[in-house]
Amino acid sequence: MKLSVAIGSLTMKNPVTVGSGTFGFGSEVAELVDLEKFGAITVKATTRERRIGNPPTRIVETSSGILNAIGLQNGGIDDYLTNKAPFLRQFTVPIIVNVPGESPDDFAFVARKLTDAGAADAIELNISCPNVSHGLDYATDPTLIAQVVEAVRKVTHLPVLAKLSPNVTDIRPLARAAEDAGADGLSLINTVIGTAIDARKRRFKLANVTGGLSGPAIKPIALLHVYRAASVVHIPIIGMGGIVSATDAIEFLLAGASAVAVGTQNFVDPGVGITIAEGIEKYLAENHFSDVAELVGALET
Amino acid sequence: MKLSVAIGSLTMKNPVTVGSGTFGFGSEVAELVDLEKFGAITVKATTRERRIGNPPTRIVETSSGILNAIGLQNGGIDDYLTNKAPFLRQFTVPIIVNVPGESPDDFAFVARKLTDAGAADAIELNISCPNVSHGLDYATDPTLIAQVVEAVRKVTHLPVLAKLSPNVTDIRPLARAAEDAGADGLSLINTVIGTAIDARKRRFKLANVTGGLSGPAIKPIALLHVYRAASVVHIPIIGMGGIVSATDAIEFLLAGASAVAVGTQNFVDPGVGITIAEGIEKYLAENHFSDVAELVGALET
Amino acid sequence: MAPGHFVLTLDAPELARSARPGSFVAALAETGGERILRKPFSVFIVDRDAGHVQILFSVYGPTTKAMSQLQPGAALDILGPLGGRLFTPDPRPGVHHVLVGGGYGVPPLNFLARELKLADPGAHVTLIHGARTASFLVGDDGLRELGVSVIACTDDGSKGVAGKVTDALAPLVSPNPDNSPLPPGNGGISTNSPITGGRGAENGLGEVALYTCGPTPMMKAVAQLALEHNTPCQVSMETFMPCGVGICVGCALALPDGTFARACTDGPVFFADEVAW
Amino acid sequence: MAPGHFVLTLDAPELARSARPGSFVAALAETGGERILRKPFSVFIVDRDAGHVQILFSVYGPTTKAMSQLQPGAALDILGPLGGRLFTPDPRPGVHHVLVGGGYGVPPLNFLARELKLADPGAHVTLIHGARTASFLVGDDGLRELGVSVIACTDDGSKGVAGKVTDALAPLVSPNPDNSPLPPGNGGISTNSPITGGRGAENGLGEVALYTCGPTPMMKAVAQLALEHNTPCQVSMETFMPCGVGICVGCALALPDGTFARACTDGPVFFADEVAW
Ligand SMILES: Cc1cc2nc3c(=O)[nH]c(=O)nc-3n(C[C@H](O)[C@H](O)[C@H](O)COP(=O)(O)OP(=O)(O)OC[C@H]3O[C@@H](n4cnc5c(N)ncnc54)[C@H](O)[C@@H]3O)c2cc1C
Ligand SMILES: Cc1cc2nc3c(=O)[nH]c(=O)nc-3n(C[C@H](O)[C@H](O)[C@H](O)COP(=O)(O)OP(=O)(O)OC[C@H]3O[C@@H](n4cnc5c(N)ncnc54)[C@H](O)[C@@H]3O)c2cc1C
Ligand SMILES: Cc1cc2nc3c(=O)[nH]c(=O)nc-3n(C[C@H](O)[C@H](O)[C@H](O)COP(=O)(O)O)c2cc1C
Ligand SMILES: Cc1cc2nc3c(=O)[nH]c(=O)nc-3n(C[C@H](O)[C@H](O)[C@H](O)COP(=O)(O)O)c2cc1C
Ligand code: FES
Ligand code: FES
Repeated sequence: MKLSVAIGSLTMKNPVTVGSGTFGFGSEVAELVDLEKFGAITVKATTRERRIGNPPTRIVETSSGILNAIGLQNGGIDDYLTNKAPFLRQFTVPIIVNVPGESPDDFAFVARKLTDAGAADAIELNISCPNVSHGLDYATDPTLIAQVVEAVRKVTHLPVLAKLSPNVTDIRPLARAAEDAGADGLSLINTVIGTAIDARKRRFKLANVTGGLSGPAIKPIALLHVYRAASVVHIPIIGMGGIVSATDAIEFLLAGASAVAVGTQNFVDPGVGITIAEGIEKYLAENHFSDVAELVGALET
Repeated sequence: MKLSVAIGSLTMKNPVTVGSGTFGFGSEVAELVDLEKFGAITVKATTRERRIGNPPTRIVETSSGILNAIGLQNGGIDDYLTNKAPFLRQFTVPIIVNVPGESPDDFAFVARKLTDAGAADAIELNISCPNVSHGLDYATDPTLIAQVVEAVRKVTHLPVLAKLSPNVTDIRPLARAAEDAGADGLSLINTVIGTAIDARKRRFKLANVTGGLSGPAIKPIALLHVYRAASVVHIPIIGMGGIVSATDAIEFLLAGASAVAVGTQNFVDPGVGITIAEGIEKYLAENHFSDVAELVGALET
Repeated sequence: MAPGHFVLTLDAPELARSARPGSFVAALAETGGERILRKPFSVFIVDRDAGHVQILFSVYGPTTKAMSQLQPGAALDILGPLGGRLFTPDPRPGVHHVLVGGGYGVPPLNFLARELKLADPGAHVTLIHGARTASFLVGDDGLRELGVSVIACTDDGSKGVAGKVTDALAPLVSPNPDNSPLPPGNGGISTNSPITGGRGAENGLGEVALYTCGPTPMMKAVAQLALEHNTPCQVSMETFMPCGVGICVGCALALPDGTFARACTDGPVFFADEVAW
Repeated sequence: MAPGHFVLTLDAPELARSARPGSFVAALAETGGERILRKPFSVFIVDRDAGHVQILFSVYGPTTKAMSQLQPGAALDILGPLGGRLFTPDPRPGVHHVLVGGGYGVPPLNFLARELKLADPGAHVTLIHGARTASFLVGDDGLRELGVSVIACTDDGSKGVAGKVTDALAPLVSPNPDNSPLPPGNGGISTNSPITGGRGAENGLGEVALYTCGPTPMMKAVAQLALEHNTPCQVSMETFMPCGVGICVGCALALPDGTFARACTDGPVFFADEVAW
């Protein structure tokens, strides 16, 4: 049974990783779950400078989902290299580092540092975070997406994934722009922009007013974005958005994703990704597949 | 206590109507609920020609939501005028007729017939249905939206509502385009496009592949679209998307809607709109408001 | 009860008074956001005097799971009786009413059988019901006592006729002289028995009226038999029903002319030739 | 139990062994899609021998509602013990441990009081706990028997001191000579009593260590008293905790330097001067 998936030079031993920002830097849960059992660990967004993040309330619950406005709280790239990467490098599991930025130069700066330090096995460009200014502009304009991907492409030999936003009229031109600019893969989807209001206090619930919706509520939206993007690109896609079970993950593979990421459900069970990897293997065996790649896009129509 | 809301020359005696396509033509449930207790009844989409709709499966359940791909099944405008309107006109409750179309001429044709026959009190232009070809193009281009609104504006003195799609990068330019072209109000939001996959059968669950997501899952998305549109237009907004309770409805009013529509929840309880209207009245009384208009956009920030 | 099957008795006098065979109720169970829609369940056994209505179900998903966990005395939110066209007793005098059911299609047929016997205790009523194996045969409660002939069919032959319900049905609409009439439980009816006769009456059988409810493939097979033999056949369709009251058009049922009916209010009962199979 | 309060006894030997005062568990109740996150609950009473852990809660929303409906023997999915920094017994010999709680802040203080008495049966331990009215005072179970002084405060004076917990606390850190030491239930302690002294010890009181858990406004008032009197004060913060294990950063707690800590793993217990109130 072949479970491994290649994204450029990155080889995941199984098709399951975690959504950036939903698994910390791995160290927080390393005593609870076996990090080696994931196909890859995608760590929290790491920016050029340290970011303190948004004031609380940062996360609220909605029907079958949550809205978050963390505001990319992180210690910055130097903190990552000094304090986070060494812990992760005790393990053999590949590390995908999520990199947001406000200009092509920001992205390239962080990517170069990661590459030079050998502190990542792939770089996921967060061209889509809805909670910080500029994030959204980069997410919705194919030209800007291409600029970011090209700038990073120049400074690293590592596989580059473009993480795109679902808050767009049509994801296809954006997916193509990323591929044409040299991305090795796509990560789809980031959170769906939304808000929540407290009718009693007559206030927004989030200090940031808007937040990103994640969890099972968005799965139908995510599946369609993945399906559409897969119909126009040839690079692999890491599919995500509302995955809580192996069945959900298989739906993403069928829609055209080569791998999947579990996000919000990690908050309930940080080991759910491992359970899902096992569930995919079981499904493959039961349905007489010998390679997870056979499932990718394998919808009967 | 003033509960009434005006949208152009349409006066709703309370701020609650139903989402088009979720209440049939009223007649189906007239024995179960008192139609007179709604602020208005918004009927199913009525097209120029009869449409047979999409093959089944047309509706599937998702987490806290449903996906539908009805395909605008309806008897056409002549059937509406002959077989549906007379029943509704036995009541005094205002009727909003939802009109999809594939060209400005289509919209205008139906609007004129409705106006001539006196078979509507307002016309809701469905410039956003994600389940039929062309629908989406009209939904995402401000110029096309303006053309549709202007074409209809010319042939009717009835209030014209533009029902916009949430499947866009930014709703604000579209909302402004509708207002500038002469719309008397906006209806927000239509369903969010998505899909569902059957992992066991390895097929799309909907015969139409894509469908529109509705229900509580989309409320955070809908609230933000309403809030954003309200920040750029002066015309009233009918807010909808996931409303199941008076609290939900109040959230939409606070976000900037002047009235609300209940959609999917009618399938559970066709009288829920009445319960919600009563709940809004109770909230106003308890919080010492004397007019529902005081609640519109009344967020403390 | 058979394994995995549950019967709920609802204290619902209004429903008990107005329900007819083929009526269904739409139940809203507390599943949080997992399922937001009501789910339809056929009316099974009605006790009008006590004001009780029973429904029979097995656990498929969240709604039926929640219903299976209800404690005596608990409340269940139901809407009903629903349904536009219901089962109509065939009015031909002396007609043999043959009810063919499978799975959750049996409950409404039980109700129908009782009503036929109530209206005319001498009525000739047969229930053919099928399942994979004996323990899944449910819903025939109390019918034998009322004089209804009950023919069970099991795929594995563990009870009654070994085979499909159509194997038991075929001889009733089209007798095969090589087979004795319906020996219970000996597996003697072959699925390959050639269709030899015209409609039952012409072959010396009484006139037959068919009523069927169950999985679509089963109903399709019954409908085909009926159409081949010109036997009137009422089918109660089992489409997904998001609202049950005619406002969502999500229960689309394909008609022979290429258009769609609403299974909930245009049905759920149709004549076999009104449906595009 | 007080109205609307519930105590669940969990059969969880591992948890019983490793839980410390301030530890919490994150419970996942079956609410369908209504709530998808775990919710934190402080460890209340631990019976290490029996391997039992109790939690005390009232019904706020879907999770606590579902938990309140659990039948004996039912399973509850919990993760724990969680928490990075927990309550640390003040090591000063002879120090007066004063525990101040409100609402669901009392359970972890009960645990702390027991541990203090277990470590040193002669320890001087006082629990001050408050509520709107007598029937909402919960969580002090078994403490009097262990020799803990329990001072109840109610807004309406229906039990103990009439007033806020800070009214009962003030004399302990800053005695007001006009007030007798803590007369139970006579409402004699004025909220306006001027702060006259420095830290307790300088006023002839023994040295005091404060530990508090409860609604933020209450903890803020306690922290202010403590800071004014230089009394060490440990606060267990009650932010919303989406994951409880440090991976979501949704439990942001504002620090005096303008940055944010994770209340779950950097806390939940902080010293009063480490928090931006
Ligand atoms: C008129 C009528 C009468 C019925 N009477 C009975 C009865 O008496 N007893 C009884 O047990 N059942 C009855 N049913 C069937 C019952 O309503 C369904 O099984 C219902 O879906 C169970 O709800 P659930 O939430 O438990 O499971 P669901 O979560 O709804 O799932 C049940 C199964 O149905 C599948 N399913 C869900 N949506 C669709 C869809 N759109 N299309 C096809 N399959 C789908 C699921 O994949 C799953 O396998 C009746 C149905 C109809 C239409
Ligand atoms: C460390 C810790 C220990 C705790 N220990 C206990 C305990 O021992 N006993 C106990 O009863 N409770 C305890 N709580 C509180 C408990 O976890 C919450 O009340 C929990 O939200 C209840 O879940 P629910 O689903 O029942 O209600 P919820 O649906 O979560 O709602 C409860 C209330 O919290 C509000 N709320 C929801 N989200 C937010 C948010 N983001 N910010 C602010 N308010 C929000 C809601 O509006 C509602 O009024 C503890 C909390 C913490 C952080
Ligand atoms: C609390 C939280 C923080 C997140 N932070 C990031 C982030 O820093 N960078 C990023 O690209 N995506 C971030 N995401 C998005 C997730 O990685 C994922 O794309 C999204 O949540 C959809 O998956 P899910 O529904 O499984 O959570 C975050 C999501 C959540 C819930
Ligand atoms: C089954 C179904 C059919 C619908 N048909 C129409 C339609 O014909 N025209 C239209 O403008 N909106 C249609 N809608 C969208 C609703 O009117 C509403 O905008 C949307 O469902 C969001 O509200 P809700 O979440 O309360 O359902 C339909 C929605 C559903 C669920
Ligand atoms: S179930 Fe909604 S119209 Fe039939
Ligand atoms: S609760 Fe998630 S980091 Fe603290």
